[in-house]
Amino acid sequence: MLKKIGLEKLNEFVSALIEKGTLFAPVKGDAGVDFQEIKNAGDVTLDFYNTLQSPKCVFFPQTDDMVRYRLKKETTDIEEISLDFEPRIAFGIRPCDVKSFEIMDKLFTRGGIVDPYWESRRKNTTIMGYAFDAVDPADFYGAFGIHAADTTGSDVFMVKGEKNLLLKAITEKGEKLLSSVDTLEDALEEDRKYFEERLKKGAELETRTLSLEGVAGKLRDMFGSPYWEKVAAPCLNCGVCTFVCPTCHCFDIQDETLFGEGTRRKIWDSCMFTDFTLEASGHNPRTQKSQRLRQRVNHKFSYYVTNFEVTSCVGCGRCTRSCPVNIDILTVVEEAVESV
Amino acid sequence: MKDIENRLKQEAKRLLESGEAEVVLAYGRGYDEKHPMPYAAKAVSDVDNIVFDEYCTFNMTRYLTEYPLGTKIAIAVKSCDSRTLIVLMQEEKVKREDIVILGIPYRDMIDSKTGKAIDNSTACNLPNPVLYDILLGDEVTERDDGSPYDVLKELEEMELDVRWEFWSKEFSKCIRCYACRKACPMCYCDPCFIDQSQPRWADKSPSLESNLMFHLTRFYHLAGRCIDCGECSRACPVDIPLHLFHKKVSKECEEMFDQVSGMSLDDKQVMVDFKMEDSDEILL
Amino acid sequence: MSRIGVFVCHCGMNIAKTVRIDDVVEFAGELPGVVVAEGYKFMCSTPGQELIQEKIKECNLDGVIVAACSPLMHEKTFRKVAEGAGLNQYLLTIVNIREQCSWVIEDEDEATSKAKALINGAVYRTHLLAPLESRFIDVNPEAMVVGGGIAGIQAALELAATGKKVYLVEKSPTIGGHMAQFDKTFPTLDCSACILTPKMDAVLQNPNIDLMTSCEVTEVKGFVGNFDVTVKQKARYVDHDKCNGCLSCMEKCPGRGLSEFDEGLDKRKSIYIPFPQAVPQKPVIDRETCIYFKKGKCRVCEQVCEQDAIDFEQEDTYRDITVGAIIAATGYGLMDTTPLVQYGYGKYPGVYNALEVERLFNSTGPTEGKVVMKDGKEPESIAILHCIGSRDTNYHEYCSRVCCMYALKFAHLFKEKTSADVYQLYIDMRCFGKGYEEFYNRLLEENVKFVRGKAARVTDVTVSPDEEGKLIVEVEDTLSSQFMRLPVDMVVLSPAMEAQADAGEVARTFNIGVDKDNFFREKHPKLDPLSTTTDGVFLAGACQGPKDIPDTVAQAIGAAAEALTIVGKEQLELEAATVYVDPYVCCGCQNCVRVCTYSAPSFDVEKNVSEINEALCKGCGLCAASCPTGAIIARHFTNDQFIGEMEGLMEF
Amino acid sequence: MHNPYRPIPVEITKIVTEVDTNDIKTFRLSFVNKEDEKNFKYIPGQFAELSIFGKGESPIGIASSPTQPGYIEFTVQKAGVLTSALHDLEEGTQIGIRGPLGNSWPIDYLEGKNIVIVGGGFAFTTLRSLVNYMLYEDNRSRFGNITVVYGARTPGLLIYKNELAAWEERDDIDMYVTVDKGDETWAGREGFVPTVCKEVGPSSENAVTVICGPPIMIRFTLPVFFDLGFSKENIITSLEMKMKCGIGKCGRCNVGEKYICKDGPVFSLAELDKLTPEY
Repeated sequence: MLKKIGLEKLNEFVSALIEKGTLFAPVKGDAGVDFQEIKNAGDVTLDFYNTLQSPKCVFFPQTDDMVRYRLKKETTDIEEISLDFEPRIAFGIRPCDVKSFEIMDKLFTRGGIVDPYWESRRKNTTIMGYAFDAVDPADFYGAFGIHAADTTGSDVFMVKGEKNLLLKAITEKGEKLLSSVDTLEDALEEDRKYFEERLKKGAELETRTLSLEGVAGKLRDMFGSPYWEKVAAPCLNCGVCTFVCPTCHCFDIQDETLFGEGTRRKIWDSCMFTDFTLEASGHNPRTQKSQRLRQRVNHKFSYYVTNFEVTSCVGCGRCTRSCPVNIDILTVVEEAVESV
Repeated sequence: MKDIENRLKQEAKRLLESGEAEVVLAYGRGYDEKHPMPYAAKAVSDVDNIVFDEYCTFNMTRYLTEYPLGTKIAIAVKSCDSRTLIVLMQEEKVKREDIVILGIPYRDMIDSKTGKAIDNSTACNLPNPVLYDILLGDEVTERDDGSPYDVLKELEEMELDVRWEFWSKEFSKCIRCYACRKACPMCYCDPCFIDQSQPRWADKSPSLESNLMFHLTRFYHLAGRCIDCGECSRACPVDIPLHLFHKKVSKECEEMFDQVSGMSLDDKQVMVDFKMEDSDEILL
Repeated sequence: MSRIGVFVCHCGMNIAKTVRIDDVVEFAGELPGVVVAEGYKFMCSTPGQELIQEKIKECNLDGVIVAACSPLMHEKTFRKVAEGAGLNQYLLTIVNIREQCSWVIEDEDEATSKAKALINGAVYRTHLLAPLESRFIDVNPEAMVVGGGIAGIQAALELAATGKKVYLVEKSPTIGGHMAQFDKTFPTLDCSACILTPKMDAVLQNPNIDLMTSCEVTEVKGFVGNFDVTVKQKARYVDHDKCNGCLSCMEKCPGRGLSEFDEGLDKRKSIYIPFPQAVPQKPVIDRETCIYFKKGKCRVCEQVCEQDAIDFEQEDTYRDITVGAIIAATGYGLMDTTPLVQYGYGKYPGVYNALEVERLFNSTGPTEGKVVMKDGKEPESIAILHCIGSRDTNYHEYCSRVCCMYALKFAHLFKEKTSADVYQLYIDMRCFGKGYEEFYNRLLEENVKFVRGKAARVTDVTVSPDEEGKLIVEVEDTLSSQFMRLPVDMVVLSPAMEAQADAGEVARTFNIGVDKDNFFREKHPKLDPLSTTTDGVFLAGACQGPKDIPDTVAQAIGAAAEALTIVGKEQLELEAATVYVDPYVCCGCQNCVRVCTYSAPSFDVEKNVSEINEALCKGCGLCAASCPTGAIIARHFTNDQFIGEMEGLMEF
Repeated sequence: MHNPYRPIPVEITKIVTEVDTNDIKTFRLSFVNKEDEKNFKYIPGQFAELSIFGKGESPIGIASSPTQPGYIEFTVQKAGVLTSALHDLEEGTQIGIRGPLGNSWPIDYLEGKNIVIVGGGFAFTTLRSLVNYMLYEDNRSRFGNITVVYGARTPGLLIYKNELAAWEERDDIDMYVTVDKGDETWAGREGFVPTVCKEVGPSSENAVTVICGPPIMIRFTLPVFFDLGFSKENIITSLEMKMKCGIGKCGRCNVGEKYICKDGPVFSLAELDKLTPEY
């Protein structure tokens, strides 16, 4: 099923989507475009290369409330946050980011115990992928077999033409969504052609790339290499890279209480932070920033591969673009492998 | 600029060869031309990797406190960076005799993220380093850029509630990645108060309240120490104009204590030094 | 901690009149962890104390909150109460609902609400309190008295009499102070020197007193029981160990300077003793006027000195002294009345200040006791002007307390030594001391003319022939509402007694406070008038505020007794609430080292962390406040406890 | 949907202060809902997250044995926010528990072998669970000789004193309780754990040693067992790491590709050798 809508009618379409469920879509802010829950259709933009932060917040918000409690004199009142999420729509997700969901699925829903917060939202969400039409020099999603107009993992895939937004249902879920929105028109043959062409062109767009062969093992082998100190020298040990990353998933669990009322929540954490592995005893297995940088790289390119047979990186280039000192993870991995 | 790069390489080579410096903190190549990186040359063979161009905005003093006291370090500094050095020396985090200061007389740097020139609205933008051993070029002549506090005018003219709204909006954006404090050469505390769990000074989840707790405390810790290099704002992924707040605090400190941070090795930090003439305004 | 008792004091009606105690008690009883809440009329009374102890035992309390007056009043009381019931004294929190609620808020609802908020905060805090153990330190048995006037002399003698070693530090070359300059003392009119010099001599003779003249305290470190004091011995250019006090150097010295002792009315030699009875009777060289120092030639004194005691190369030296207690008796300064141009001091030679007049009366003074003016003539009429610069909101609001009495004394002496008419120009006559009113009455009979009115102006502009050659004092006689012009030969000003010009610096050296007039601040104006906020530093005499000799001496004896409460003990209990450094959290910024007044923190460069010498720590918390990482933890005022208390306050 | 982050309500039914410094207490917990008790099936060596709302969670090894039905026990040292709060609680209070978590002592592997238990100080908790499990009458025959070497710095710091005494009375377990330094009440052995191990000198023949204690004790004890001929496969220990979720999601406790909370905390020395040296 291929549908279309005039770009001038985007607002109308977005409004219709809001009717169908909680909508997450790109919104322009001061520093760039980011995914937000949409209340006002006019906020949504399709004019962006990629968002500043990844769309992981749709399933894994920075702060994820689990239990609200009220401490009373003798007892504690507890209210669990419901996991029955409304249907959700994630709109305008770039192909590399779509891939990140699948990677995160492995950890959250397959590694034995299922994380219900991820799982429930994931189940209830329709993903509307969105083709790139250019390549940023920081990107390297090609290394993971993803291309600019890759429809894999999307329920609906969108291509922006000059006048229209073309939407193709990829899954049944997508089909259901598209067919339920009246504002959409059926695509014409020329649209179909254009769509196919864009998919083809997308596959031809070249990003930077990297051969992943043997990377996991080599990184594991060079655990003790002085390379890490060298490569971590400029690193500030801030957490920007982990926060903007679509596949970084480390979190903390905190009880945040004020005046006897509080919430137990999962909150994003970062392996770049000093206190991440600091034990109550004062012992810290990772005191050096080189150890922490190594952890981040190895977790993505080695440990995750060992555990889940997939690299925990989609080459979206966000960490590189956001790094205050221009550390580029692709170069780090490349040089690491070369140094062995 | 190429001259500066060449001089930088030349001096780095000389210092490493002679053993006058064990490390030269300068700039190196990044993943493309517009994105150089901070670079620590430790051997003569590393010197070739040194670059200097208008994107080399980094305040390299940020890395000084990572080296054990007594390490002989040569460091490339621009104007604000040299002021950082002075403050770090006042605070005894580095010793004057351990540092060879390679001054860079250049000020028209460009923020690679925005493509905009770095001027006195986002940094101190003095023309020349305040303190150096070797100046890698001729002194830049003064030009009237106005005061680094001119940019505050708009803020200062805001009604209090408008100003509160402005900052509330800005601080609500914070995602607590802590790039600002990590990019800051004065934020050498390890652990930072915000990382602690006993007590936890602010909630870990980003909310206006906890973000304010973090930023306001950090601003206070930087009072009279910030040298207006603007690294915090450049590092911020969500573009919070942190430098404006720092500038405001610096301005107040200057007015109250009659001292500009990082301008003289003989100064003492205003917040831990008591002088009879100090303003009492802060108490009111 | 989870078993807290809250005890709310009515303080008679002091608290109960504006804070609804029953409300507060009921509120407190509902708070988490509070197992008992009670109100009582006077919690500090014996039944009140017993009530608390009973509840501690009965309810097995592990935290006690007393909502009453300021902790300055009764914290110690209630700590003892807690300890008496077997509870560690640091598990007590005082909530001040008197000074902070009932005494400052008129509205009952507001005061009650604030009391609840404070108690709520205290409950949060008390949950987090931890028991602390007191520490003891050895006390240095010696004491120091700073200032060699009558206050310092008396205090030193008292302490020495108990067998304690005393260092008496005086900045000028002799002890004696202002009292040595006086001729007679009111109201008994006994000769000042006659009663003072025996005491001065007693100081010199006392083996327990180490007399240090021409000395200044430059630094005080340490703390009660163990002050480390640095004393600067200013260069005297005479080796007092060698000098035998023959004073032949003085005779031969060609240099001349103005005598400080004679208030500049006379000259003295450049090598000199300030006055004949000076103690020690050993000269010093005044570098400013010494011909050798000025011109490079002379050294006559050196030639005549058989003891070889003259040493032009002498330099300032420093001596470190450890003492257990310090008495500050640094005295007062007389206000410079030159800026009060309406009185013409410094402009008209006939205008004198009180100390100058003292010297005129004195037989060792510039006129050898004759009351003559600078032109050598005896005055025929004299006006004594009271309250110059004191009781004057433009200068000093306070009363100098001694002027009325010395003005009467002057009048008496003028009458005795001259045939002049004497006028007293006063606002009120304040003759409150023992025998003072009687003295006033006696003067009323001595034909002294009392004009109730503050002098407005002294001028030499005359309007009639009989004013010719006189100074005219303009005054409104407020009794008759008449404006008067009094033509007189001599005008005597009674300037305000002021804090010493360097009182601020001295206060900082000793780490004590000053009041708005720069007099040293006592710990409590009524109940602790001789102590300061720095434990172990006490006050005596006019450095604390204007006072006369009897009061000064009484205070000096009191201060000595206070000092004895410290140096008389072998050990002192220290506050347990000191600070310590969490080395994992210390960032090595050294702010603590820079801000500490007691030198308790030091920096370990190797470990890159600060360390606290807890023996030096007073628990003031300055370092904790300036520590950016919160690495410095003040016991009993931990960050958790503060945050808890604030949360409790804000919750309400 | 089952929510692994949800704490199960339990009630503190008994608190025992174990040491004379009062900072180690054993908490006996009973499930508020019988259903939960049935679902909480654990093996010695596992741990659980104890939870107090407002204070957070803390992973603590289970000190009781599944052969003691009706309750579970945790011995907790007062250290962080949660453990301090726990120490302030009284019997009858409700708290939460998540678990059981982690792997366990390898019971199957231990079966049929002689077992040497070596413990130091407070780190005896899950060893106690194991000992009680093995001593349980239905289980005892499944294991060979059981030797226990347990030490603490002072007599006052030995935990489970009554139980130790009861074990001493039995003849199917060899007990060697020692203290670094005794006092007037102490009639037992004095000496460091490594030294005592050397004196006891258990045979490595068909034997496994299970060791838990402070790092310094482990460092000096391992050579003793190597000398006795124990292979790395037959020396088993339990790691401590900072943990949060306890279920291998939060990414905090990983050592290389292993999550201590999920793949551990129990490892043999041979397994530890394969981990990245980051613990």
